[in-house]
Amino acid sequence: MSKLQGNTAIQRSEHRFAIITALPGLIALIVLVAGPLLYMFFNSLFIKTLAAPIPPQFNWFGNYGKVLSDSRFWNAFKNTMIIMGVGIPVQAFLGLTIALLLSKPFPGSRVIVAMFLIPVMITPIVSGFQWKIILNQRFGPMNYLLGILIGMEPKSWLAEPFLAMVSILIMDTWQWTPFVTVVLLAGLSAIPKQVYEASSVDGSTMWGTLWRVTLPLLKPMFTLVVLLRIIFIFKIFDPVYILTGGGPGISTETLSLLTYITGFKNFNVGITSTLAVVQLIAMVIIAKLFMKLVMGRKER
Amino acid sequence: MNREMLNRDELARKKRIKMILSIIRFLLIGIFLLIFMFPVYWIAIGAFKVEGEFYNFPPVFWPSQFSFENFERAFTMFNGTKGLVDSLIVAGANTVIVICFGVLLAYSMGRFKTGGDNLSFFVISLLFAPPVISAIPLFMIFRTLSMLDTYRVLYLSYILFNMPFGVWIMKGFFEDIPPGIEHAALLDGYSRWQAFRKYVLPLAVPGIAVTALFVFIFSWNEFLFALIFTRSSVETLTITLSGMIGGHQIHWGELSALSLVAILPGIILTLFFQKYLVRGLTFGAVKG
Amino acid sequence: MSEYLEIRNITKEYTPGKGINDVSFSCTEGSFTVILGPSGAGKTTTLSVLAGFLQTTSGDIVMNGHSIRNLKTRERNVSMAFEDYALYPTHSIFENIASPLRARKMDNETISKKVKAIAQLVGIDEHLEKFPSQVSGGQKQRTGLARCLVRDADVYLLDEPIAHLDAKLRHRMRGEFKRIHKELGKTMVYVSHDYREALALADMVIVMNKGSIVQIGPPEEVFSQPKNTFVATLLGDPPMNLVQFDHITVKNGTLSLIGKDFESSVKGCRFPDMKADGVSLGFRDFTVELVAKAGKNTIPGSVYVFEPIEDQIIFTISIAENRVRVRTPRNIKFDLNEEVHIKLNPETIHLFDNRSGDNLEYREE
Amino acid sequence: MGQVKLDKVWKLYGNFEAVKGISLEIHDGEFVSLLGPSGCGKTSTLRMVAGLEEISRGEAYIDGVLINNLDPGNRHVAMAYESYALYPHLNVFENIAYPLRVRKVPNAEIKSRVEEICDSLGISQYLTDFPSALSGGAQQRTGLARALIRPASVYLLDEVLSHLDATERTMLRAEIRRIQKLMDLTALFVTHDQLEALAMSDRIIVMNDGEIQQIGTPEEIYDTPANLFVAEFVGEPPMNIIRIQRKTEDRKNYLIVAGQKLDTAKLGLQWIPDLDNFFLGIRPKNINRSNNGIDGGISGQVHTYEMLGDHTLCSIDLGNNDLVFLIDTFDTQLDLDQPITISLTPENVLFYDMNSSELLHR
Repeated sequence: MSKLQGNTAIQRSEHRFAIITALPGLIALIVLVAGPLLYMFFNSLFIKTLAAPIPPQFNWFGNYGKVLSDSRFWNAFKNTMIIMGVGIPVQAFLGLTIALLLSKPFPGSRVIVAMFLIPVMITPIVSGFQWKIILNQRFGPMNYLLGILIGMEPKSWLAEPFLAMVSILIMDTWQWTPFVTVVLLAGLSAIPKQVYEASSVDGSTMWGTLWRVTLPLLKPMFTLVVLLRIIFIFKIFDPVYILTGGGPGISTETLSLLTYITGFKNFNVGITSTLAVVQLIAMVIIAKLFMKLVMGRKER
Repeated sequence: MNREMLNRDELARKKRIKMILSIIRFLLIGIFLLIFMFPVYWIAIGAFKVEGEFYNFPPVFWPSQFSFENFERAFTMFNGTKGLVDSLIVAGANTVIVICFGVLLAYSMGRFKTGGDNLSFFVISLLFAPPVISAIPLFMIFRTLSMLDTYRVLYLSYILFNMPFGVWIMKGFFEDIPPGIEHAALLDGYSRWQAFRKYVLPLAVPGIAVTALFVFIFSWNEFLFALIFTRSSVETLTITLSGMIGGHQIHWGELSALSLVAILPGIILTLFFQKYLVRGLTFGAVKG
Repeated sequence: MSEYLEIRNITKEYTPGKGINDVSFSCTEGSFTVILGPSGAGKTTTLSVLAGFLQTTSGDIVMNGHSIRNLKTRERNVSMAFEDYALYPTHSIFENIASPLRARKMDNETISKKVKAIAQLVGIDEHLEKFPSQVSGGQKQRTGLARCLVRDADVYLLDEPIAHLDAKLRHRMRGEFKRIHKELGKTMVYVSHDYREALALADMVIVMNKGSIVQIGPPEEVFSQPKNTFVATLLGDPPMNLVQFDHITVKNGTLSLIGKDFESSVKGCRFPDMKADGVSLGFRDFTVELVAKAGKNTIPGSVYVFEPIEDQIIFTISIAENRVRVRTPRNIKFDLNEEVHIKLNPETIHLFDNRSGDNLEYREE
Repeated sequence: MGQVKLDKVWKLYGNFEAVKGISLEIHDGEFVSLLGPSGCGKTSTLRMVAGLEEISRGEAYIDGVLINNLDPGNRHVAMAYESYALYPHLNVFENIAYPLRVRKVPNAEIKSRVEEICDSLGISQYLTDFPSALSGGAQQRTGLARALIRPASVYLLDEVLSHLDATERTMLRAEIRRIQKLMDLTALFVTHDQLEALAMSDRIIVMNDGEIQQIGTPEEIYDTPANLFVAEFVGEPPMNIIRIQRKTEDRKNYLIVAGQKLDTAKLGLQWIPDLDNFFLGIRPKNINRSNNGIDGGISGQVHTYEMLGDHTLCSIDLGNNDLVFLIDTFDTQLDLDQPITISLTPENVLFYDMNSSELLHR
């Protein structure tokens, strides 16, 4: 900021240039993005519905109390946390294993890494749909393959609450482990080769080097990838909507899904807005962490 | 001489261990690759199966014959053509808007620190917010403006997540360009604007192009807003797809065929722009 | 010759460690001025202020009698070569050099003629069709130099223009600079951290440290009459030796030195009579001799290490806590930790105050 | 004990021959430098000794033990690196302690040994700092301390001074040499800087293109370079190499230098090669500015000159852009393009063969 606070004519003209170039984009952002968010916060203070023509009624922070005491909110919160708590560690472990396997380049390794990455950019609803086929109880290959490999009885993956959650975790792990892998690969390639050489001349074994050198040096990348995964899981909607639709019952309903259902199935504007504000606050906190992480790294 | 023999033996043993380790390594890579590629393979293979093969158990892992009738039917009977065209229109228009408005803002933020950390924080917060939270206010605003079920409603609402993304990523690209370039241009006798047009923008073109590709694919893949804001006169590919799964009978073959079409842009980005993919997905935190 | 470029009391408050404070100097028309200092001295900031990338907090810049402080960069008619070249990667070497001429809307023929002439002068004429990414670091540096010199500017600013070249090329370019400057006869301000460049090229050397000017003078003067220990150790390789003493006295040209464990005296000094505490004796490695026995004008020490270099030997000698370096012919032999004596030349020694670092006999003219 | 022996050692990268069958020996307590330009094979050689590169062909011994197949950790070598290679996540103490921790040395002993080595290298005040907070010099001292903390047969130093600034470089150069001499260590030092090699070594091995050009003491390398490569690589500014044509008229030998005919006897040369064409090599320090008019002088004009404090470096154009450098302590100002006459110190003149570029002996 201090660079812009000018007093000479030149500085004023620089300042003007910076503002003029920023303006079109800034206006678009504020009108289309910030405006609705403010409107949303405003709505969260009212009892308001689209289902019936009842005039909105000001309710202070009553909606917030209602949301925070609603068991369905806590159920969605719990489900979101389960996906994070189980999915992220599993993905971190698998991602690290694959990253270590791929860390030493070999002919064609770039292509292999690119193929691994395909799940990340797949249209989300398609990934929901493809797992719906694969996990199909009657003719899906999952039951077939598990049957011949470990002799498991056919399961109705999407009809039982526990298995439905497992299904979502499988899907999420499939889609995002490769992402963890490439981020960690980037971290691994940033570790100077000479540090490994120093460790081997110093007499350390392969495992010793992994524990004493590689993993500690990957820590910032782990932090980053976990943070990003938390953000993505907060956002997750399309594949869950397609795969389980939150069911059976509400056993796999996530926060995003709950917000959608409250808004566009039940048309409860006040409560939906409240749910949205709560999630926005969580995101702002995470964004702050991300900024700290990214900015902190730049300084080093 | 004896010592040399010993050494030979040891060398051979070492070579053997090394070979076994590398076999295990490639075996594991192969297994993981198989697992992670399988769902994509299943979609691809499904697109070419004939109707009956879907309901076989054990499942058909390699169809007896490759048929294109699923594609044909998806495009003629299941609205696939409209889905494709509408997705192209919406994603294309949104990309143009986001890049045009975003480039200058990104340059201003990247070079002059316009808005400082506060604006950066604002942008990144918007980037992280789940889109579903803006759905209700946007829906109410668009309804009041009678914009529901138009092309406009989609390519405008996609600005919500694509603009913060585009600005953030392009800001990073501009920061990578050394300020000396502009200083040199100013000394040469050009104005700020000329320096930007003549020397900075051409340098940023690759970054902007990749950002545009990202923005396009995010629009292309979008489902939630399309589900809420449009009904019948506009129907993007993701809506067409979800429509096929929603009815009484699921048309697996046609669904697979159209899905294959839907995931193509993403696969192309992945295979050809791997370096930028990591940068994009980590919001610039990892510079690939 | 009049003062062509005058910098008056410039202060630039900036991120910590990068600003400059009350900097004033002037350059005559056609002169070659070298700003010398370590990294973080404020050299590049000074150039940026002259070029107009940075605005001064206070002070004025006068060129040819007019203040240019409130002119934008492109209105100042200064030209600059950058340390990191700052070439336009999207344009050919030719277009890079032509850029200042294109901005002035010159016709193609004139541009082509001028670019070729300057390219030949700096020795880049064989690579004009290539792009910056296709040429070596030395060639990039020459391109940046050509772009700087191609147009008729009032002042040329050169920011470490040969810093990234290898030793041999740097040596050659130093010589070339002298010829280029003679040929063009323009006012140039040259920034460097290498004292050799300053001694070899400058009409006037400006030594900077931590954002302030330390000493201004012709190269020989800055080398042989350093204002303080900073200047004394910045110039020369190895830098000037400093030996700390608790007390000194000078009486009738006899300097008495009292250290922790020893005393010495030097006769025939040019210093006025004085008494002082906490003083360092300064001398350059090539002005002294190493002898086995104590004698006239010697101070005792022991051999810390010795290194043969070319046809000489550099001895590092411990004198109490101090280490000094002495250059001797190859036939002088002493062993590690052996006791030796340094024979001083009373004509070429300096005295510095330990606390301020100031040269005790330096007087501002 | 500390002996290294390489016997016809090769390093091949595919078809590229990085090191071409070199043989050398390093004796106990000796400081040996591998000197050469980048890509000459010196670093590959060092890395083969360390075990970081496989030896493609030939045999390497440390203390008489064949090391070709040993892991780096089992070779009794310690190493310091050009870019320090410190562990970024460990502080200075833990960096230095690392080789001991790997060997499961008890904590108390680690502490005392780290403190001792840090004392002698002057980094005691940094023990709790992380590498990124240190200056280049302090980082390299840490790297050296990590190498010196454990006994090794040979200490390998890979360009350890090249990333430091001038002051730190000269300081550390002297300290490494002192520690090596006092502790009687065997060291193999890789450098591209001829000055470092001259200053620190007992012996220097000059390499180029994967082959050894010359092995000798610093004096031998500097005074009598075995070929043109060594002559031009060692010494700053490098040795002047002048193309000479010999003519015999009236039983007197004449040398034609840049079109000037010079009388051998008047030049003071005792011997000249019995060839028609050859190169003459002379160090800039051994060229003098002679008073005008003296016979045997070579005339030219000042191309450039630089006063560098204690000496002036001057390049003289003998015509046709043939430049020679000379170093002197001129008091008088010179002008560009001023005519000048120079003479050579006869006893320092060397001759080189035009085809083989080898030194010609009497």
